Amino acid sequence: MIYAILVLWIFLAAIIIPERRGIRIIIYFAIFSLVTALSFFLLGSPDVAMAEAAISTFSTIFFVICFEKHFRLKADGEGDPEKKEVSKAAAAKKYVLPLLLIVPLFALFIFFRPGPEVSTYLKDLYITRFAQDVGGVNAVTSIYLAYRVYDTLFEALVLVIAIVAVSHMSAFKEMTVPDGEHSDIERDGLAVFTIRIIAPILLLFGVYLVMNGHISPGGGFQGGVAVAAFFICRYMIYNIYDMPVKKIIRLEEVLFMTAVAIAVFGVFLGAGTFVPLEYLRLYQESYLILMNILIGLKVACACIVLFYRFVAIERR
Amino acid sequence: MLTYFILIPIIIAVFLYMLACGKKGRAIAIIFQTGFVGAVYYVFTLTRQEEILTNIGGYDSILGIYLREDTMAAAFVLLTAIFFLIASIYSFREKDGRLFWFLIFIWQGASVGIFLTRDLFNAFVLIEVVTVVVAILIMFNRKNRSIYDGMFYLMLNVLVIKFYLLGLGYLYRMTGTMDIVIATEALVGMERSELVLPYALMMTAIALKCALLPMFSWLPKAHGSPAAPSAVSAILSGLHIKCTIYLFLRMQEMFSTLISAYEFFLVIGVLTGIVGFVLAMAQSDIKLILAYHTISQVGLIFAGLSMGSYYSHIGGMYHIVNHALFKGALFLSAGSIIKAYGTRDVYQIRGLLRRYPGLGIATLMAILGITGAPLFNGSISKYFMATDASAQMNVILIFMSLGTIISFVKYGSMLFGKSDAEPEAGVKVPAEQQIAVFALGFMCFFTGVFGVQSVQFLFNTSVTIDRLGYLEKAGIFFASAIAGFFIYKYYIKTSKLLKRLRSFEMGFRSACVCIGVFFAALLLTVGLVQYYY
Amino acid sequence: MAVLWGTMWCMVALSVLYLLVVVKGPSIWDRLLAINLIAVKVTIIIILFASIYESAFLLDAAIIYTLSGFIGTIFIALFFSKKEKKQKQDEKKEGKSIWRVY
Amino acid sequence: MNTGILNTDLIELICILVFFLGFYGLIATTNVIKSIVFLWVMEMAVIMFFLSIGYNIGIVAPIGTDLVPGQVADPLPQALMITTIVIGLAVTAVNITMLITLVRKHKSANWDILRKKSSES
Amino acid sequence: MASILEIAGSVLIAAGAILMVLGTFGLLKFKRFYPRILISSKIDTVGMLTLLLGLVVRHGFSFFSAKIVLIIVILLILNPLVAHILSRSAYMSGE
Repeated sequence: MIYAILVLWIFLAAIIIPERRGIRIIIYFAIFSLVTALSFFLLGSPDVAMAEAAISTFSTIFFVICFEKHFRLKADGEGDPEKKEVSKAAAAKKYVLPLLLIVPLFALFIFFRPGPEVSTYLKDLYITRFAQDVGGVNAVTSIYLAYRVYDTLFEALVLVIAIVAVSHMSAFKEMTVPDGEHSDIERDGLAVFTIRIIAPILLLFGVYLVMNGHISPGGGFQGGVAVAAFFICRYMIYNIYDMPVKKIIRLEEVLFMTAVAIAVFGVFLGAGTFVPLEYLRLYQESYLILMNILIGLKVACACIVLFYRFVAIERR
Repeated sequence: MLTYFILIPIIIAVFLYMLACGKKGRAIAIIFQTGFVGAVYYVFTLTRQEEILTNIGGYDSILGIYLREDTMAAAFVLLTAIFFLIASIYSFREKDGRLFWFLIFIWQGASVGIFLTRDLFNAFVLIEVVTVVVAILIMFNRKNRSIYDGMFYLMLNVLVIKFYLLGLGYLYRMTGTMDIVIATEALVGMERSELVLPYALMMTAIALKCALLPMFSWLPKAHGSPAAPSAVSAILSGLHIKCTIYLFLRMQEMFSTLISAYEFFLVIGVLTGIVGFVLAMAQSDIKLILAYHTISQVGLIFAGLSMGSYYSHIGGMYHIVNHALFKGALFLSAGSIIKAYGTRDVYQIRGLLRRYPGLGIATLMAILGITGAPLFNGSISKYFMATDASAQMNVILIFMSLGTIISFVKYGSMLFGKSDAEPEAGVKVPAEQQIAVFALGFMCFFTGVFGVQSVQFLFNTSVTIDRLGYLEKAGIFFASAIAGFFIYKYYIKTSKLLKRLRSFEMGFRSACVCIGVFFAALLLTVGLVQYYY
Repeated sequence: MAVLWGTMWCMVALSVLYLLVVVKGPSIWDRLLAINLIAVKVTIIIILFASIYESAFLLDAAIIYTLSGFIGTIFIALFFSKKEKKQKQDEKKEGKSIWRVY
Repeated sequence: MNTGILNTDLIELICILVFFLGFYGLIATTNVIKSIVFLWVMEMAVIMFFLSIGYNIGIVAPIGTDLVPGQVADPLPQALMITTIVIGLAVTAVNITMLITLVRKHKSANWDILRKKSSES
Repeated sequence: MASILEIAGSVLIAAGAILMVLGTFGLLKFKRFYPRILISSKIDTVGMLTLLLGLVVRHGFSFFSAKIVLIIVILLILNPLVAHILSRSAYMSGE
């Protein structure tokens, strides 16, 4: 099963290479993400599959906007891009010469590949210990919220910096669009009506993922991205840019600080050791849920800000 | 305890950004940085007795992440603290302070994190943080080509971190851990041939981040970027590149029981050093001269670290510190000079010593340091490197130092003379900038005079300097200084080849090809050696 | 159990066929249709997988899959419909092809 | 169920193949947007490699109370890979913003043209 | 009893799969967009519905089935919606 899917995966990665037209690349990319997430799922990691499936929506949208902008501007600058015919010899040279490097590299890689032995030292430790150490049911969530919460904090920090970077590097300094400006996205009564039904389900499901992250697959990141996807729906329904983006950024920073504080008190200082034994379980679960909510909200805020920046400001 | 050295700068950064205190921020920054140096110094003295270990979360065994500060890490962290203090003093009046202090503080926290962490995946996350931060800082003022430079830097670094991650995956599969110390123990019983691939993958990533020979094309763009504040260029050259050299040392240590590609890195280091100063000679932009010189000095450091003897290792380590000091002084003073003269062309700036004596003296001290003049710090580290080296290696070292001298004769010509492009009388260099530059320049002199004591203080090992040998080195320095002056005067100024080299630049695709070539070369070298031994 | 595995393989085979449409399909709308169909197939594969292992929590992945996949498709479709229309009008006005997205 | 050695091996080969396909794409294409796409592809290959560590047919997700180490997937790479994916999204967003700004300025997304036009200005 | 449910479920699943195959046949046979979307979206929705109902029947009355019903509802809303939006967008842009 997994091999069939993986062969598809290789094929999808390969057909992007010679493609020159933007929209096709986006479509191949979307299917590539889809198949990747499916393979992750089949490899026994639904958490990562969910994260990839949710995040691929966002990355696809970013690429769509980027390609669209590029084509429009390129049309202003150089005229029709299709008219520039590249000679066959030049194209062949462009694609064949790199093979001279890649193929030997691949061969070398295969030649020096280490044996397939897998050390399960740490895996066994985690599997046997996580339930009593952390108190979760989902081992993955337990690891990134307790054992390795230090990493997770920096990951949250990357999102904070990314938003600063995006607003600094953009050609437009302002964060919000003036009132009354509408997007030029197509509006259709039936679509709006149906998305209105779907959007609450999405929001509810995102919240469910966040709250239930320590028991079932999912958690802060996946749920947060799902909640952010709700705002894509909202954008498609109301068709206006009325997000208080600045406030959301402030909120995100506050959430980040809170997450750091909770992590410091909960894990770094080892507050669990002071809790009486009969309340330990309660303490552990409430820590996991609280942390999941904080991280979920933080990721949701970051994704909303990124989405609105791209859709409302970068596209101008 | 060690966690807070990383978290507190980051919390302060976000705090400052949230409250939008641009002007108040700088006061907080200076106060905090001073306190930070004190705290780091306290921990530094503690590490002289034994290494400090922090188990985050207190989980049993290796389930959590460990931070540790041993002698080497302590020296680097102390360097970081001092450097950021001086950079903060220098950029006291930075425009757009809110964003600037936010990024600087996060950079500081993440750099300290890289030095302290024992977990390789944590190092990856921190490197990503630093990469994005640096990409923003490179295009801080968003001038001309800075966006292209920033994108080039970011994409190349993001690409190469994938190599690192893949190598880490192999390492995890074989050892079942990502902790450096535990992995070292687990690697002991392994086959050498199995480790070749993870070693090559991770070393390729680190070599790009250190700008070794075929992959240095991003460095001049990033370090010499006209859009970055001067303090940022100084930190980039002085400190940021040391993070990856530190990781290189840790990796070498980890793999050393089975793989030691010392010869490979020695050759690459020497070549990098030579190519670096040749390209530096060709430039006329003062920031670019310094940026190419960073490449050259990194090559020298790599050569020193890879020679394999005790003294050369000490020399390499000490040169890391020295390079931070004099390159910091040079970059900071270059920033002030550019602002005062309004130009970046080295041929138009003249009479620095006369117009701005403070800056001029600091620049002079830093130049004497980098060229290895006696009594300055460069001479100490170069002396250590040459102590146990073979005869050929000695010649190569002298040649490299001659190249450095030649290009710094060009740089030093700014100090004297007279030109039309001199600034108006009213343009003044702010006092705090002069203080910062002078502090670094003076440290070059101080660590030179008290070289032995500094090495003992920083690295906790005892060294001795043979006076006669040191005098001999001094003689060689003066001879090569004179030779360098004449070569500069009669060849470099008129050379057409160098003018052509000035516009040398690599595109993104060529840089990718270079990564592939370097990876293949490393793989082949390390892989073939196993058949000989 | 055999029925479930057989259906799963069937879904994989169908996905391959849809991929042909994605590669060949003359217009962008054919491709988007094929994406949609593949998304449904993938969802069904996940549901079948969860059904084989009898674990209800794996179905969460199917739900998020459905929702996010559809939102992506709808967004692309809505996004490009206006663009296409505008482009056609511009082409008519100026009498030549200005730029082509697909 | 299965010996498992062959499984890990084959998936590993496929991951390496896709990794190098992405690398090939980076070298062979001149379009910056495609370069960003290929960076994402390479990242996916690396993530797939991490997840395939210790894979066996019949392995299930590490969720539940009484788990047996032999029958579940390795939880550590999964936790790390979620981190990697989110970082990847952030970096991609930054990259695309830079690119859009550049394209706005120079009206092109070709590496060579961008380099030429950037050094001119 | 359980076996009867299982057999009924299996039959429904197989029927769904066959419907989907037929839909794919339609998709490949026609070369223009509107016939394609006409055939494939309808048959695909019905096939998906049958298949998932088969799974519900197979599992009986349980939490698992409830979740599948939720998925059925979502797909039932979204699948025709996508077909509608695609055809409408195609028409608007003059396909």
